[in-house]
Amino acid sequence: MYRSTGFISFIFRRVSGVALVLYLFIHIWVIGSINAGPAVFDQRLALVQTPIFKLMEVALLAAVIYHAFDGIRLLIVHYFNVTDARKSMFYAMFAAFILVTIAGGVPIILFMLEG
Amino acid sequence: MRLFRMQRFSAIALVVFMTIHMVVVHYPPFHIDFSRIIERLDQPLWKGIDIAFLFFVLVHALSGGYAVLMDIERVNASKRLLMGAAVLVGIAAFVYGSITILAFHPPAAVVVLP
Amino acid sequence: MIESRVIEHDIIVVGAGLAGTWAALSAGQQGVANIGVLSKIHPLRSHSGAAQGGIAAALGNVRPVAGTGPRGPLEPVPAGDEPPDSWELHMFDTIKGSDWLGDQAAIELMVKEAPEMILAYEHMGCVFSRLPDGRIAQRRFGGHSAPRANYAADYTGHVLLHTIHEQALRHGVRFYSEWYCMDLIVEDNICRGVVALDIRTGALHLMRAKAVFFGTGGYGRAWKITSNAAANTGDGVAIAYNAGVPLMDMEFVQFHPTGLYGKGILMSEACRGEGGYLVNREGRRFMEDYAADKMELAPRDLVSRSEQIEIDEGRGTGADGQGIDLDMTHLGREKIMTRLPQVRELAMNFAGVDIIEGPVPIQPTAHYSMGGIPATVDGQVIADAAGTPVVGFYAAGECACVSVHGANRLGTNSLLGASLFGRRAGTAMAAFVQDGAGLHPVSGDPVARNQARIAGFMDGGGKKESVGQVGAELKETMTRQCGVFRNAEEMGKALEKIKRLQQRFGQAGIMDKSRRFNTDLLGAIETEHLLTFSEVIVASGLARTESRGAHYRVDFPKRDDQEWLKHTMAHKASDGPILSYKPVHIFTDRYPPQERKY
Amino acid sequence: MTGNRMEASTQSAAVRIQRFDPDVDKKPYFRTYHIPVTADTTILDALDAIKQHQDGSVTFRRSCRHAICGSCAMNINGRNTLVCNQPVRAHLDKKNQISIRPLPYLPIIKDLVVDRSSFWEQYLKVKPWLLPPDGVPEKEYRVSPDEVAALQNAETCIMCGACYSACQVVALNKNYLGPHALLKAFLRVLDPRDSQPGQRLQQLDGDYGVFRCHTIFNCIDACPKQLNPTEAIETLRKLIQKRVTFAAAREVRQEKLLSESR
Ligand SMILES: Cc1cc2nc3c(=O)[nH]c(=O)nc-3n(C[C@H](O)[C@H](O)[C@H](O)COP(=O)(O)OP(=O)(O)OC[C@H]3O[C@@H](n4cnc5c(N)ncnc54)[C@H](O)[C@@H]3O)c2cc1C
Ligand code: HEM
Ligand code: SF4
Ligand code: F3S
Ligand code: FES
Repeated sequence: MYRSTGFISFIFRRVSGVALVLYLFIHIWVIGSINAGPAVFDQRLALVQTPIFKLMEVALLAAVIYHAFDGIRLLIVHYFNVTDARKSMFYAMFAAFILVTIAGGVPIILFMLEG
Repeated sequence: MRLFRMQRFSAIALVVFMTIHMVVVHYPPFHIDFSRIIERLDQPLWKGIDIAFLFFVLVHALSGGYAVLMDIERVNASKRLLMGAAVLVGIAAFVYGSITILAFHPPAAVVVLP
Repeated sequence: MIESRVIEHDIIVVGAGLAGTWAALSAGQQGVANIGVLSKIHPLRSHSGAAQGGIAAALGNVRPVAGTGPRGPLEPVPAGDEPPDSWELHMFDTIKGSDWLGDQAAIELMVKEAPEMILAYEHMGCVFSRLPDGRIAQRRFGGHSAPRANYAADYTGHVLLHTIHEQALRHGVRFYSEWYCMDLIVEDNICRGVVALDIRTGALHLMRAKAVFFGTGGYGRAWKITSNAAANTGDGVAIAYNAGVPLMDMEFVQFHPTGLYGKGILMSEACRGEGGYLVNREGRRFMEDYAADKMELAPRDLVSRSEQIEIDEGRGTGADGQGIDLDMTHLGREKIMTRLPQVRELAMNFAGVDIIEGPVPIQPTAHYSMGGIPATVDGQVIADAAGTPVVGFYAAGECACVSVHGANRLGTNSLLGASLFGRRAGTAMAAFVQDGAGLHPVSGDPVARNQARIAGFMDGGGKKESVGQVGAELKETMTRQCGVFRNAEEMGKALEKIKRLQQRFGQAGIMDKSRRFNTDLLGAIETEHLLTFSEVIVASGLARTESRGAHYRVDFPKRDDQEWLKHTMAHKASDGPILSYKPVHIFTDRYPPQERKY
Repeated sequence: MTGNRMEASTQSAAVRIQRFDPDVDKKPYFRTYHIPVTADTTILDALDAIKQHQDGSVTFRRSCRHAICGSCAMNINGRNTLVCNQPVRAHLDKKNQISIRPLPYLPIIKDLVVDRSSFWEQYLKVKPWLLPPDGVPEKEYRVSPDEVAALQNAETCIMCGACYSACQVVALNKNYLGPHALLKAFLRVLDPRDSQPGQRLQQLDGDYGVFRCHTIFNCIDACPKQLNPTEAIETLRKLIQKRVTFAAAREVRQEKLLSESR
């Protein structure tokens, strides 16, 4: 394993991307039940509303944010010549990811605790 | 290049849609239930946005998935199969998702039976 | 034992530096399809790639700004103006640099073809540095009276080598990368092929060919302080000598004035070409005492000797006074960053000095071997002073001695010579093959012979010497007793020492007994080669009782044209080399010998 | 080293070398050697000293010692670099130890020597040679200093493989052209003397070309010549998207080149 910030960002991005794809299909399936009427919908939704899933939702949020931010970083690299700033960009991105995830995750957890 | 462009353009689109989606759907009241979705999906504008979102996210997800698999040397030989599968899954999911969005009318138009 | 094969080619080229690659490419361009190129290291790792400063040709693209004197700043020559440089000037500089030992007909041919050679490189994609109007940029170089070093920043050799290697690939030349040539087969003065070791598998193969070319590079590795790559062990020279081919002018070895102190790694001559100063302990540019006109840009032998005198007389720098300071700080950051980026990097990494901020310590370092396998301008190797050809055997580049460099090579002339004579040899070999040359039978079993040689190193029983130790002592001896300054007594001791080392070497074994990629074994064979030709160097130097070019005898400080205006030829015999002499080709009407003054 | 200035401060270093001879060993293992080092002992000096005095079977490649031939790329404490220009001291950890491994992700031939075959295959695939226009001109092509500068020193790549072996995409897939080959392709595409930039770009657009790169940046971090393959790859990506216009502009440029160099 050649460990480096580049590698870390790559693995995280990839794992989060794949996780999101899996989630996406589940999501489409769940929402798809909407046409089957409230009962089915709520039933399927209930499956994904247990506390475990709430926690997973935080992970999901983290994945989305990480993936999106890292993706944006790559877009910037592509459109502007900024490879020299690669390290600082990564750290900045990572910091933003942590902050936003906390900001977004805390309410979810609070909400979950409230029941 | 085409895949790359699809991936990058859809990524840019997703930045926009994802933000809207997260904020509107998953935030303020922190609770998703049937009625809220009904309320929103009833408006044609939202239907349009959601379909576009669905489209981009599928494009992005499947081209991403394709890239992930194509990175693996052994998969390279069956790239046509992979591509075909991705397109099929994409179409299926898009149709299914679009029906969900379009076909929906608040007073349950569909016969509901569990 | 791993199977051994017989491989056949029309032409086998040993060495993939500029000389070898050009030979293969040009033979290929002439229509010979079946060419194999052997290199003991990957072709792109060849030492040609380490050349920094430039390649000579009188393109006449730049000149000193009028009125600023010979060392003034350079400017592009406007279109239509009289060209400031010519092949005649280049020729004279080369002859003078060679201390009149260079063969003038060969030199004439080289300098005349030089501009075309540069253009050939340029057309093949070489990324030269440019003038604002797009012409190739040129800089000054030691011993040249006009700026005629064509360069690509300070990695000229690197770009030339990559360019030509790529073109050879384009023409489908077959490369045997990491194959080591161990032996040359010459019978009845006809060359029949080589024996080569596939380093990766450890298998030995007989390689037969109608023509064999040697472009195996220099032999600077016989010295402890050297700018040369680890691969520069003069294999080709020793192998040819063992096969009965004579060696010419081996005593002439150039010491470069600016080797990094303690390591020998080269600080390019471009440092001085761009205006760097050499400074002694007193902070003085001492070159004004030795070559007031050319200063730092006097030829290498002279600068190296001047440095050595400063050091010997106690004006050296550094704690032990064994160094000289090379100061480039006055050139400024901008110039250093664009013209000498690699030099800066080297100095930072190897000496911890940023040349923008401070001087870097240097000392003379063994650099270039003028002597080698005697060859004509068409690469044809000759067997004696009369010029009898060794049929089917060709050589060019640093391992050969066409004698364009004579007793001292001018910087930038070697890349030129290697390329140009390599190319000519390729063309000549193509003609030779196409004129109906055949494969000649090989008698005996050369593979078994070399297998036995290898087994001898592997055999552990009773070996008490280490190859590494013998090699280290040889290098120490050559540096101390056959260096910048020489005399009969020291060289006599050196010769004895070498003979003793040769004997001890017979008792030496290696530690790695495996087949696969055995670099320990290669080291042993290379050391054997070093011992072989070092003896020739010292014996030739001992015999030459004069000072000429790079060969400086303290006991005979004058050049002696009466007695010594001739090339040394050394043939192998059981108890050491037999020396004979070959006249120098001189156009007495045009370039009669003169005193060499700068 | 003849009377060294820095000799005063000699220290002992533990050099851990990864050993492996596929003919006899089942898997790679480490062996530690202790040697004295001074401030200017390079890692290559250390390896040479170990080979000469302690263990002749330690196997590695090296040649120039000038950081220019590309032989000696290895992995030092997890980082790819050349060993001939790196002082040992700069890499010693708290325990005075340094770990030397072969370039990762490549088959090992023996000890620190790796098989770079796939590396060279990819290099060949991009047709590394210049494809000049028809008709050899009389003089040099008039290439401007700006055009040379735009090549971003890509011509100084020494083909050491440090970037290639650090790239995780290469680790996953040996069909990927890799940073070194793409950098070479960049050099040829951007060279105004090359007559086939269109075809080259088309090739680079393929499954294993520039779009297989995931912008991991290991190549830049590993490059001992401070080259920037990623930037070259990004440039090529952009050029591919306007390939036709780029190729047309090249034709115009070449006509000028040919007319000027008569
Ligand atoms: C540091 C340095 C800087 C220099 N700078 C300049 C400069 O600026 N200008 C200039 O004109 N000259 C310069 N020179 C000199 C110049 O580089 C060389 O003289 C020239 O490159 C020699 O080219 P070559 O083709 O003869 O040999 P090399 O390039 O040395 O190639 C030798 C080839 O032979 C192969 N080989 C050797 N032995 C065997 C064997 N037994 N079996 C198989 N293959 C073998 C090697 O693998 C290699 O491929 C410089 C030299 C040095 C050391
Ligand atoms: C704001 C949102 C997003 C942005 C900016 C974004 C950006 C990107 C970018 C630039 C890439 C290319 C990475 C590369 O070339 O290596 C990528 C890959 C990928 N994305 Fe996204 N993305 C977003 C959302 C999503 C979502 C919602 C999903 C899943 C449903 C997703 C799934 C993937 C996958 C699977 C990959 C391939 C993974 C890889 O190559 O490592 N992305 N994304
Ligand atoms: S780009 Fe750098 S790391 Fe890669 S091969 Fe070239 S010099 Fe080595
Ligand atoms: S490490 Fe590899 S993925 Fe791209 S940026 Fe460099 S080539
Ligand atoms: S030995 Fe040549 S690059 Fe290190």
